[in-house]
Amino acid sequence: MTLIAFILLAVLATVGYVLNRQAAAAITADGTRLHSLKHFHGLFSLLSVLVPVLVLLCLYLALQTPIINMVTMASLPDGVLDGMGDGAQQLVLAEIRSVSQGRVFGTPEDWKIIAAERMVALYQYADIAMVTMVIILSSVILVLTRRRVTAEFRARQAAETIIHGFMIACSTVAILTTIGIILALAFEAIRFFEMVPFTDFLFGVNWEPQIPIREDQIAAEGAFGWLPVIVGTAVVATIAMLLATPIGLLTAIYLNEFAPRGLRAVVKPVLEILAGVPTVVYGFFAILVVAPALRGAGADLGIGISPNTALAAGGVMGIMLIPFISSFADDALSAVPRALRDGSLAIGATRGETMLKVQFPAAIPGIVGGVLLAVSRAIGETMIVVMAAGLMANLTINPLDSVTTVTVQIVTLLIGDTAFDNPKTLAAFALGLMLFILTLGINVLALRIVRKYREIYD
Amino acid sequence: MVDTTQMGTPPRKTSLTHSSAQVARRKRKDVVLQGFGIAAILIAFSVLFILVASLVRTGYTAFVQTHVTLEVFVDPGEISEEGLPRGGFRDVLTAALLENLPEADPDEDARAVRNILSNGAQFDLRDRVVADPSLIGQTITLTAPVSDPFDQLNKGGVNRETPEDQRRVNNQEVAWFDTLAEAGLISTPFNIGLFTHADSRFPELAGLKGAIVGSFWALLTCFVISFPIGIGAAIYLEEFAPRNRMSDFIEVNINNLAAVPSVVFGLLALAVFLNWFGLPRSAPFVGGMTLALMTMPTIIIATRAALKAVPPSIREAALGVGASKQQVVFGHVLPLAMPGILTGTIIGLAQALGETAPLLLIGMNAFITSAASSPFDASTALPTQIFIWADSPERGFVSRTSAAILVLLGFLVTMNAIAIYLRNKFERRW
Amino acid sequence: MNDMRLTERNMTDQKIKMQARGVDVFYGDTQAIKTVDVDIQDKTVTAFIGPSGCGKSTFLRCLNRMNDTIDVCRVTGDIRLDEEDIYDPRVDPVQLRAKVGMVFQKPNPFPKSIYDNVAYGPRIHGLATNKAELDEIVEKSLRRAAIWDEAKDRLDQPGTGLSGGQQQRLCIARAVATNPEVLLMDEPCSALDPIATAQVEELIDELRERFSVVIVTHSMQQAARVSQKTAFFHLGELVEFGETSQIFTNPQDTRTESYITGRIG
Amino acid sequence: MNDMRLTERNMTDQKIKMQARGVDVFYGDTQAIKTVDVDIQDKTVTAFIGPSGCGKSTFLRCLNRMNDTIDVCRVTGDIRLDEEDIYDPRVDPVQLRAKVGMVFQKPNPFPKSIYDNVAYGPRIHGLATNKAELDEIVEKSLRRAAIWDEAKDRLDQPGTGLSGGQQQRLCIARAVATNPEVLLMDEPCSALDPIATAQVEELIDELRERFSVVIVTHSMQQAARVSQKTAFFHLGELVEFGETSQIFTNPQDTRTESYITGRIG
Amino acid sequence: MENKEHIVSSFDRDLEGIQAMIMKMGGLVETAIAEATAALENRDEDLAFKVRKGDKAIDELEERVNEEAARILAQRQPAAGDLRTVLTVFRLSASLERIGDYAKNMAKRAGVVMQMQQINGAAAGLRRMSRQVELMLRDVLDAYIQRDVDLAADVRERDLEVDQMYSALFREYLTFMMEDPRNITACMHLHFMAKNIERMGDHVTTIAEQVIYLSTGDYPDEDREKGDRSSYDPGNGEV
Amino acid sequence: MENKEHIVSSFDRDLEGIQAMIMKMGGLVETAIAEATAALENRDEDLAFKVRKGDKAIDELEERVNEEAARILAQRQPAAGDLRTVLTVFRLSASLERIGDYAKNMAKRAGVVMQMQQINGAAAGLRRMSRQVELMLRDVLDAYIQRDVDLAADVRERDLEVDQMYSALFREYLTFMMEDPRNITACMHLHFMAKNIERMGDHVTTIAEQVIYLSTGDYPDEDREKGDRSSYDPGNGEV
Ligand SMILES: Nc1ncnc2c1ncn2[C@@H]1O[C@H](COP(=O)(O)OP(=O)(O)OP(=O)(O)O)[C@@H](O)[C@H]1O
Ligand SMILES: Nc1ncnc2c1ncn2[C@@H]1O[C@H](COP(=O)(O)OP(=O)(O)OP(=O)(O)O)[C@@H](O)[C@H]1O
Ligand SMILES: [Mg+2]
Ligand SMILES: [Mg+2]
Ligand SMILES: O=P([O-])([O-])[O-]
Repeated sequence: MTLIAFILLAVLATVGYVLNRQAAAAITADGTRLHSLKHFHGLFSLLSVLVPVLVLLCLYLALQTPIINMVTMASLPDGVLDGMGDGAQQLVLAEIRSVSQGRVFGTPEDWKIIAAERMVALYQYADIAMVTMVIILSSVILVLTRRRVTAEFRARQAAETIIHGFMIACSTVAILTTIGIILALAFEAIRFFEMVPFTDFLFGVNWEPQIPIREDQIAAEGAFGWLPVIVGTAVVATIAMLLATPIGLLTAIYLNEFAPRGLRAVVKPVLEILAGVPTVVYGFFAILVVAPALRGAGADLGIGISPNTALAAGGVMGIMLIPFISSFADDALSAVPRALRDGSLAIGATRGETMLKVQFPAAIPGIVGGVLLAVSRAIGETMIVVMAAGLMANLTINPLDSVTTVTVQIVTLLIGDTAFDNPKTLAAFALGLMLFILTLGINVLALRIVRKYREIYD
Repeated sequence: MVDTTQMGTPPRKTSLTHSSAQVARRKRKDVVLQGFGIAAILIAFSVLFILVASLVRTGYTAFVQTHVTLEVFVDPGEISEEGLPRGGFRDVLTAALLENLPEADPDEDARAVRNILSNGAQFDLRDRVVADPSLIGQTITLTAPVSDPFDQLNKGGVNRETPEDQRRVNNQEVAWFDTLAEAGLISTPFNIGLFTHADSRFPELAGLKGAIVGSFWALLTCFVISFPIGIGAAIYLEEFAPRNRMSDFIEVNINNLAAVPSVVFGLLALAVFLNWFGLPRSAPFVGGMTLALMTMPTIIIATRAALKAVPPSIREAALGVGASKQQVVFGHVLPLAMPGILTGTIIGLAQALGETAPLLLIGMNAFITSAASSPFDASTALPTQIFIWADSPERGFVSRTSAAILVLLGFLVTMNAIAIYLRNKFERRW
Repeated sequence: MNDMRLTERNMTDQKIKMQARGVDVFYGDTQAIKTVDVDIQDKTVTAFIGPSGCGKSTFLRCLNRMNDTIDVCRVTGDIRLDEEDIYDPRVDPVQLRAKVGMVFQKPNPFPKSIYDNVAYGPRIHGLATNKAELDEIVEKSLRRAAIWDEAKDRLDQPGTGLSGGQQQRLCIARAVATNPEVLLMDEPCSALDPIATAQVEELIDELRERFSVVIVTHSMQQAARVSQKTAFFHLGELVEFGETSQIFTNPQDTRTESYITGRIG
Repeated sequence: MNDMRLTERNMTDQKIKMQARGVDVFYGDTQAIKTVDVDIQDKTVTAFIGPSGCGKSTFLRCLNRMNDTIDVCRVTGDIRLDEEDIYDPRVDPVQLRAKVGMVFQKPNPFPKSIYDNVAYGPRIHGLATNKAELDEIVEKSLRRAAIWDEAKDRLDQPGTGLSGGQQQRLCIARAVATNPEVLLMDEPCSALDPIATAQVEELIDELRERFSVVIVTHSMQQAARVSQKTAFFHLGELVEFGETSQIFTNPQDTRTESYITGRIG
Repeated sequence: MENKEHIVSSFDRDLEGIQAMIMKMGGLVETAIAEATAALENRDEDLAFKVRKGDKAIDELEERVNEEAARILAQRQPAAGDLRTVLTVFRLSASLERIGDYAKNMAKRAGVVMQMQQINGAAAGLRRMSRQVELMLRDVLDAYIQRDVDLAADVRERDLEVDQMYSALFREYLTFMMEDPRNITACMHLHFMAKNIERMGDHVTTIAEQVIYLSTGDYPDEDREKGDRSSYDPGNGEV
Repeated sequence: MENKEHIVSSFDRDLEGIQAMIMKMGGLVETAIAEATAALENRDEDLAFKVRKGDKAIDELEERVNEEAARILAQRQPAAGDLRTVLTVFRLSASLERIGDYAKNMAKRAGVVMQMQQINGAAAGLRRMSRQVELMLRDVLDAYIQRDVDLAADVRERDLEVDQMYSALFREYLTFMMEDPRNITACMHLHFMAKNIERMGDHVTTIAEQVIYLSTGDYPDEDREKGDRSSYDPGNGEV
């Protein structure tokens, strides 16, 4: 039915296009000049039909289910829901829904079957109403737009206005997303901070989120102190950056200035592959190869290395960041005008001198921006640490110890069934909020730098 | 204004062919720098090599599967037409196995012998008989996967030299297996099941179909949402938006979104889509929407870059002959920028395909044994499947994980190759 | 050798095609053009000269409202084309630009075929009702831009494959195809070599027969060669405007004299 | 009015600084320069003129082996600086370029301070042993490039903040600072406005007192103004090479005549 | 100079235009010489008046030629052959204008001489001389338009004869004056006329040299031997 | 024209150089006039010879000035005031060269006249006239170098007097010839000398007009009334 509605809409919009175009063509037949080209008249009709009806259709589809649910629940016989909590009511609804879709497990109560039948009927009504709405609305708009076809009608401006509006709407999605993130995080985090004092969270040195899940226990003192988590994050990120930055930069320098064409043609795509490898793969790589290797090496040297060492997670993360940094640096170096390089070479500088004294300094702002973005990624990187780093929050900076990170905690706290009413779940949002704020700060700084730098040479 | 006094030092009359010590030193520095560069590249390359090599080494075995071929007598005593679904298929199979293992004691070892076969074999047999009840009472040839320990044994994953108590298969089981092998009943064909089966508790039965279908739905949703919105937003911001505080804010916003950790998007989806809007858990549709939010900044940025790369002179030219701004954009700029946009979109989708964390948070790591038939059904996706398998203790899942990774990388390389091809084919030098 | 009357040939007093009065242009808070009055005569080449950054291009782009596309740019004052105020809110800049064509510093053909380059304007303005008419317009425009002979056998090849000078003439053909009344050219030869420059100058001289041409140029010799009227801009002001012959032999303002004789302006 | 001897002043026969014999240049398979012989005299301005794409820049870049940085470019033949073959495998292009400086079409100051721009060359070549010496070299170079007065109060400000013409003179100062013997300039004024062009031309005339200058230019008037020797290139060949005065009044080759008189070359 | 056309066709038109003006001037001047001589011989006052009036046109033409040449120089920056063409035009127009002036002066003096007693045979010598110069002028203009170096060289040679004729006339007129003082005034005028024609010849020679320069890029050698320079006429060929 | 300097200082040097050459020419010509007159008055054959030799320098200077002016035109594309400066130089040098030629011719004739019987009082008139022209030349050169329009206008006025002096001399010499036919040859020469000086005055006037054009960009009105134009001398002020 939904499909039919969409197809009908498409057909009617096309009809509108054809009708208006023909009408416009008819005007030109006697030599009258149109203000706008024929096809703009058509386009105007097409858009006039398409945009409002499409928006309505989407709204309808989005609201249909909640409303039907509400109606179904409201029409249940009195008393059946008495004494049920929120969760239990949801379960009832889910069961009714299953029944309405023909999946019957066991023997549901009769009222549930009746409700299910009502639900099916409601859906049928809704579908018919939807199709009717599409037909009527589209036809009305169609007639209205058809009437507007005259020689003077500025169909181009009218059509362009609609497109313009659509594009503005698109660009607000980005803002909505950010607002959504902030609202979602802040909302849940506030609920968390109602349960756990903010200062405890910020300055606490113990992170033991498993403790308070026992029913009767209030959040234990100090169990939600994020310091060990953030320190662990910092340790992992630092290891990653220490590995990635020099290798990435040297790679970029070599590729940009010294590499023979053939080599560059091979290395660049390969690095791109490295950058395109999903982080879950790196995580698997860490537990499959790197951690055992490290442990083996440690054993050989007589050093005890924990299985979830920060070194493994950080090291693999560093490898993941190499292509990120090298491609950023390569871009920044390439953005330095060739004229500068020629200028330096023409003075009698060697290629190395040119690179180190002219091109690299000129590209530094861009590179710094790139490195900062890499830091932000290192902090926010999830899968590698989820798979390779530990779960225990140790307040340590020893890279050979097991540490945990913000992202690890978020994921472990939220995997599995989640109820939004206990501090364990909500703590993840508090961590998420901190993570967001932290990376936001770094990103904004990095983007500022990069953008300033771009302006120099654009 | 030229002063006539000489420079501080008189012009050095040096020969071009004679290198002074100073020049030699400068050249050495050059060489050292290059050496560092090559070393850096070598490191990156060797890591990549190790990564791929270890994946291939552990993963290639998952592309074949050890099967055993048995002559099964569908014993009407065990299986009757009336009670078909609940028939004693397992016993029939066990009997068939015992037939081939004379040294095994039909009573004592029945349980152990039965374990040679995968748990899925009985369902295979059931499906065949249900489809064709006339088979009851006949002897049919059945090829079924062996269970994981024997699969490993066959592929060399189990070292026969290790002491028996540290092996997953004891000596007797090894002997049985060898007997079967000698009888020519063991085969290792290509593991079609890897692509046609959904997830399973049993490694030898577990396949990627559910994950691939889930990823497909998620990506489709992601594309349908992010592509038009991303392009619309990019065009507006690049070509139409007045340069003011607001557009600056949006720009910073988008760039920031591109760098926001993916797990945060997971949190967003969890709180908003699941908790507030009550959309179904584990649904690829929700995953797709989440991925769309993540991909959109990438598409917007790539589109803007592609639009920017179109020289302003083209715009001026079209404006100069009296085209409206939208005619300029949609008639000239956008077509020229399309290769760049498509490249960016494909790369964005490739990233989305590999994205794991947000999908974990919305529950796409559920254990689901059937492929989703619509984007609203619960499902896993390729990366989350990898995560699940990587977490599973069974030895057989290690190679399956690697295989799944290789499959995923295969998709990614394909997509990236398409992107690179597009970029090279349509790249324009202005 | 009484006096030098440069390009005096064929000069007649033409009717005024465009008229600017008290035009101010601001980029944000900085004023780029200060109360400029200029008359552009019909069938006449008017040259704008002046040091870099004096506002020549800015003013030129006011004449077909190309400045509208720059956000921070604000134009006040009165500019009329055939007595009609082109900044009237009812005026559609898109249609204005069909009447006041423009050619840019760097040749900028669309990456389409030569034919489509020229046909683009007529198409969007609906000037041709069928292919034959369009063909005719394209040929006429290419002929007028003196590039028909070079282009006629390769109409379906991309315009970007032409040489620089040919590209610039193609751009002129494209501008001419919408049948404009005024042709604005912003340093049309500065990206060309001497041969191509000579060809374009030759063309400008021919275009004068049908259009009113306004050309911004850095080369004073070029201004002297191709124009009949010259306007000298300095720091956003119109310092002097008059017959080219007079500006170049006997300028009234000492700043003009300083500039054209190569003293520091 | 017997004859016109352009820029005949102060002309004496100088010794030959650079000598090219039978130079061929290939870009991949296409030949860009065909058997060119040229003598560059000391303390003389030599101009290379010719239509676009005739190989002027290519040949110029052979003189300090800047072509080495282009992979596909291959140079054969014999080019000597003070009798020494600069393409000898033992020759270090790095040292060669310190002796044969170059100035480019678009001013390209490093994004560093004015001081550092000029000090860059002396530093890498170790021309100064201490700060005082370096200061002296910087000042002298800036003076020679006639930009000291404009720059002396802002030596620590970035070179990119200067105007176009100032930037070009800064680039000349930078090239001069390594004490080169020959200065190559590839269309050094084509990105500049007339005022800045005049300033650079003035400077070139002064540089001639100490250096051998080779300049590629599209402007024949510029060649006539600043050079004493002119080489006319056409389709990769050196068509004519001689005294500027003679090339511009009485060229021997009809192709030269065609080109400089504005007939189709 | 090649015969190819300039890319900028208006440059070709300019050059052609200016040379056409020179030819027109040349035509006017030729006529002026012929008519001035005729006026004297036929004692035709109207013709003399016409010549005097006609000089105005020549003067204006010179003015225009010079303006135009200066314009071309400033506007087109001619080089090589084109430059020579333009520079030559300056010289040619000046010479033609001077010849025109001399013709006008002859016409004036003819007007005066008519009023006086006729001196037998005096006019015949003048006529021969003027005829010679007129032919030289015609030839040199042909040489100019055809860039004919040989013809121009020939014209240069023929100026010797004019100089010799002048010397002869100078002596003849002195004799007349001494014979009869009443002839003095008339002879003075006749003498001035002969001097004028001699100067015309010199100017034609200058034109011939310009033609040679124009075609070859070099001036002819100064080997032409001067005509009979009698001590009686120190001014021959110089003023 | 402004006094600011050109950016390209060699352009300034060019312009200054060419004007310096004009001044040098002017100086040589002044001297030539003075010495030619002195030679006649003092019957100083050596001085006359020196003047005749000296003209070569003037001719060469004119040649160089013209070459240089053409070079500047082609190379610098002068405009406005600079263009006028260069174009004026062509005119000035031509006029000065002509004056020099006349002086040389005077010196030659002086050499011839010396050999003949002296005519009392004949030289005095010539000397006054030549003195007048010499002063006019000096003033007009001052006016040129200082761009002094008033002084130039004054010089133009003074040419009237020269024309009147010439008319007076013309009549005087006729009288001498009629009185004594033996004087005829000498008087012819004297007459030519007077005519020469008159022409010099005309050329000085041309220079004055150029100076006015140079400074104002316009030529003076043609309101200057011609000097006494007796029917006896139809050539006055024209050849
Ligand atoms: N988009 C813009 N935003 C802000 N200022 C601008 C903009 N475009 C030009 N200006 C300023 O306006 C002034 C005039 O610029 P315009 O481009 O008109 O000069 P111009 O005379 O054409 O110079 P040129 O000869 O270099 O082309 C300059 O000071 C310039 O910096
Ligand atoms: N890097 C290159 N690769 C291939 N061909 C090139 C390259 N650089 C120049 N050429 C070719 O070599 C020829 C000569 O080019 P060059 O740049 O020397 O010409 P030019 O005389 O300097 O022209 P212009 O006046 O336009 O600067 C041209 O045909 C050009 O296409
Ligand atoms: Mg006259
Ligand atoms: Mg002389
Ligand atoms: O023409 P002139 O009077 O100078 O001989």
